[in-house]
Amino acid sequence: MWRAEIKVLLKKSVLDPQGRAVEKALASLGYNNVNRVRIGKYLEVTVATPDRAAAEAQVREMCARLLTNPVIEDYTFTLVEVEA
Amino acid sequence: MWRAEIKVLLKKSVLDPQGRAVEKALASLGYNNVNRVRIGKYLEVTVATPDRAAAEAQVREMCARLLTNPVIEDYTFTLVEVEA
Amino acid sequence: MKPEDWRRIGLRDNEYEMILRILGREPNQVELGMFGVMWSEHCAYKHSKAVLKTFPTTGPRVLQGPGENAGIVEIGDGLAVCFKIESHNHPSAIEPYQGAATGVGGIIRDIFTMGARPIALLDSLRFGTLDDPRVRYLFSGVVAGIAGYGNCIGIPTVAGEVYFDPCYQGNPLVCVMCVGLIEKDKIRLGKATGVGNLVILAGAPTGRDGMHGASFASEELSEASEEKRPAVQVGDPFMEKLLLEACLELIESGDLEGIQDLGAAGLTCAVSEMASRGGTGMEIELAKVPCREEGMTPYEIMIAESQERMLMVVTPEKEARVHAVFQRWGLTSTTIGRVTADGLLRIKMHGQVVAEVPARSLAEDSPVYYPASAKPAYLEQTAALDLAAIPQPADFAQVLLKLLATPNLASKEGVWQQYDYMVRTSTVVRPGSDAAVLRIRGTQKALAMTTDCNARYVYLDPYVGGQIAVAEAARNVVCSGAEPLAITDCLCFGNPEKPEIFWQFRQAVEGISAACRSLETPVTGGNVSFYNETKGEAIYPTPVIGMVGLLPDVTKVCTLSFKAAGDLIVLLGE
Amino acid sequence: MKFGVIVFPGSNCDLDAYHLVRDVLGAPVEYIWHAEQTVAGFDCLILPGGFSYGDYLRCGAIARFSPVMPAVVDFARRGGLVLGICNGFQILTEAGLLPGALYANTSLQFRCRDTILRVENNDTPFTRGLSPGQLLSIPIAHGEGNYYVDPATLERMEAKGQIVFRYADRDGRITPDANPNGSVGNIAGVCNETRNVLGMMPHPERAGEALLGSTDGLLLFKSILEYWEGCR
Ligand SMILES: Nc1ncnc2c1ncn2[C@@H]1O[C@H](COP(=O)(O)OP(=O)(O)O)[C@@H](O)[C@H]1O
Repeated sequence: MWRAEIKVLLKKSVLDPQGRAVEKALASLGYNNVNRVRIGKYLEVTVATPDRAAAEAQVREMCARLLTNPVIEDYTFTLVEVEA
Repeated sequence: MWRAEIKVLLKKSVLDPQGRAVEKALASLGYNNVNRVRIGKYLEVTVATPDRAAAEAQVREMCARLLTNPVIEDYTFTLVEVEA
Repeated sequence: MKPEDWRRIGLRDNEYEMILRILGREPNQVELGMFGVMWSEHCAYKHSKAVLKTFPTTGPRVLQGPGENAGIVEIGDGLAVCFKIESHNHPSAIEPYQGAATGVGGIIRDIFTMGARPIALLDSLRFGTLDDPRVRYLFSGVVAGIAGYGNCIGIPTVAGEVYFDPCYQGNPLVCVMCVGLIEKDKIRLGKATGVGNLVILAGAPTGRDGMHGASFASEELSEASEEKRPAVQVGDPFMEKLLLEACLELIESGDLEGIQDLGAAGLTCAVSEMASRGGTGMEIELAKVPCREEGMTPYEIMIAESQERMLMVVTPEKEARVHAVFQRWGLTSTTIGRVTADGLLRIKMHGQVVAEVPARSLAEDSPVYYPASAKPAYLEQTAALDLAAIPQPADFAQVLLKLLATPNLASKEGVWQQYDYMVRTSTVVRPGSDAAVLRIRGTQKALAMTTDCNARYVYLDPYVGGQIAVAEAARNVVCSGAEPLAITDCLCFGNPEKPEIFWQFRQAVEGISAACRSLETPVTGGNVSFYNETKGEAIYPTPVIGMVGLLPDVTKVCTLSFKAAGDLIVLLGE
Repeated sequence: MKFGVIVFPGSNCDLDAYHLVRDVLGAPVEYIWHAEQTVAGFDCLILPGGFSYGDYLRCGAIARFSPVMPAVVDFARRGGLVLGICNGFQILTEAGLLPGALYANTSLQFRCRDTILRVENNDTPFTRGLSPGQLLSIPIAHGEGNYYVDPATLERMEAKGQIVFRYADRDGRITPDANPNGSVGNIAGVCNETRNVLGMMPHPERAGEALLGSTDGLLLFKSILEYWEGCR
């Protein structure tokens, strides 16, 4: 079994209103050394596949079909082997 | 400069309605080998600090004060050194 | 310039010729891009202008007819109602949540640009059939997007309609109407007047998002549309809420000479329309425009369609005050230029002129086409249907149950319960009745509002169907106890360059006009959306009518539910 | 007694609360801009509904750091009356003035509709004019009203009478069907231990005039006035 840890962010060219709001809020809390705040989604999904390659292919497919919105989002993921 | 990559999930004891909905949706797409779907937030924040330890301390503080809500959420983060 | 250069941005060869004549020279890339977006169907109404002129647009109550950002109708007590409907079909087909959300944002800006306080939203939606998972995705995404934007900004979504039909499978329709209230003497126009006055840009920074949105809206959807996805913008309703409050505050205090929102064709559209309406010119320094992304070129800044931006003209004495108000609302505002006398838009980057074109030529002098029109062949077939030949059903109860279960007739509560229809505590009649009714605080009055269109009727007879759409809206308004005042329309059709489509368009407009004349409800504005086709198949002609009516006494409001056992039931009409 | 309605960037029920207090209840009321640093001169603070800071990150998470909030916290600690409605409730939990947290409705959708609330504790300044078990018709309008609190805290809250309203059916039963958002124990509103701070997801200010469907919400505001009269 593999746990996919999927990080999803808005594409760089797309406005990230949340990230901007949080960056401002952090600055007003006095954290003036902070920038490039971006806010996205984090997903964990466990898949039972015979091997890592199959897991990878399936996660990629699920991301494209359902888990992310390729129109405005980019994603990366890592796989961790886990106990059933 | 350090980029903190922060993963936020609902605590295990808190029901994750989004995770459940996505798990069902995946099953209905035919992905029957999938479980333990959890959905949270992914944040990227770049901090300018003299060293890694300072960055770590600041990110922890920002998470506790603003970025996460300890009543319902848990978080982990990693630091990556980046160019200014 | 080579033919590819202008064709790529949607200009035809004859249009390029016109540009050469206007400028007396070859345009540069920036200028060509500005003409490209301003002369797109979406901005220039090239194919519809001539026909739209036939609408009745005047009446004793009309304070502002078509031509401005929204129409305005007087309702007494020194008050007026400002309203407009607009579509966001193609963006919603690509990214349903953001497409619908930014559609809401755009129409709200049109209302507060006039100086009106938005008080209600209505949504008129059409999708393919729900057995298609893609349609379910579009449907839920669009509804969530309207909810996401409208709820956040705090304007109640009080009525609308939802239809499902295979003709909308690849091309959903998402039309949103906004209604606002305004004191008669506070009306502001999108005009740049007063040579030497300053031009201020406020709101969100400019990014590359939404580039070529206007041209995108002027094409048929195809597989290649997927590739044009960067045209999709992301909305920021929080920013717009602040912008709304700040702009209304400035309008209230009389600090603005003119104001205009940035929508399709972005800065190009705003500067050319404001200058053209004012009979002036403008000099703009692009280096002052706050950008979200690094290295944006003059061309990109001029045509980007980033949301939540407003352009204002102020006198030099008011400049500091205006910036201070935006700052208090946590917004960025920048003086980017000034009004000039020569009628030219002079666009500079770091002092160097990058474009110089007559404002009028972009906003007013676009080509007008009179496309060929021909009665569609399908009408013969549909007209041949013999109603008498349809057998009577054996069990009417079964038929009724079946009808009630169809998504088109079923309750739309699943949709409207996602909308905050109560915020601002003025919603007297909620969704689920014939028309929504909102009281006007401080008076005894109330406004009724509805959107309607049965596109199947329009398909079967565009003229009568157009009439029926207006009549249905009027009935809904009257049933709530209100007198119909005026309409706004969102005319969604296929490709107007096809004679059969253009025939539908002309007939529908004639039908709408006839109905409006006899009901004395002039057309105060609207929107045309052509090229609603996928793989060459057009949608049903769908001219959505948004109507507003006035109740002199809110306590006399009527609702559709039966009130008490023993009351008589009367059927009125033939 | 003077009410203050705090206006955060993105508040949008501020004018509804203001209208209800001034025009329906007939009590003095003023807006308080979020950038103020004092709430001196006010007797009851209302944190209104809306989407402060766009609800970005988490509902109420950014608003709770507004310049006015230290004064609000101080006011509450000294026993001042604070009513948080919807987004205001979310801000109060984020600020630590009320226990628990509010997150996404189990339906994952925004819900706007009438709900029935059962009064669980009428021994608070906000509910003293009501009777225990009384049913009120008050609407909700939120996407994140799912109240969560850990079991140990919940037990303590129950013991101390901190649960003020629960979503109920027409017969006053607390059923899953009556729960519009998944809140633990159908909780719709809670107060602090000293009962001077109330947070609730439903909107009493939307149920203050017969023309709009219900006047039950007005009863809360009348209770506050009565309480104040009693204190003097
Ligand atoms: N998308 C929507 N948004 C808000 N209200 C809607 C929507 N769709 C339908 N409604 C409401 O549902 C009710 C019934 O709509 P509809 O079936 O179009 O009625 P009718 O044909 O009688 O006008 C109306 O009150 C309408 O405003």
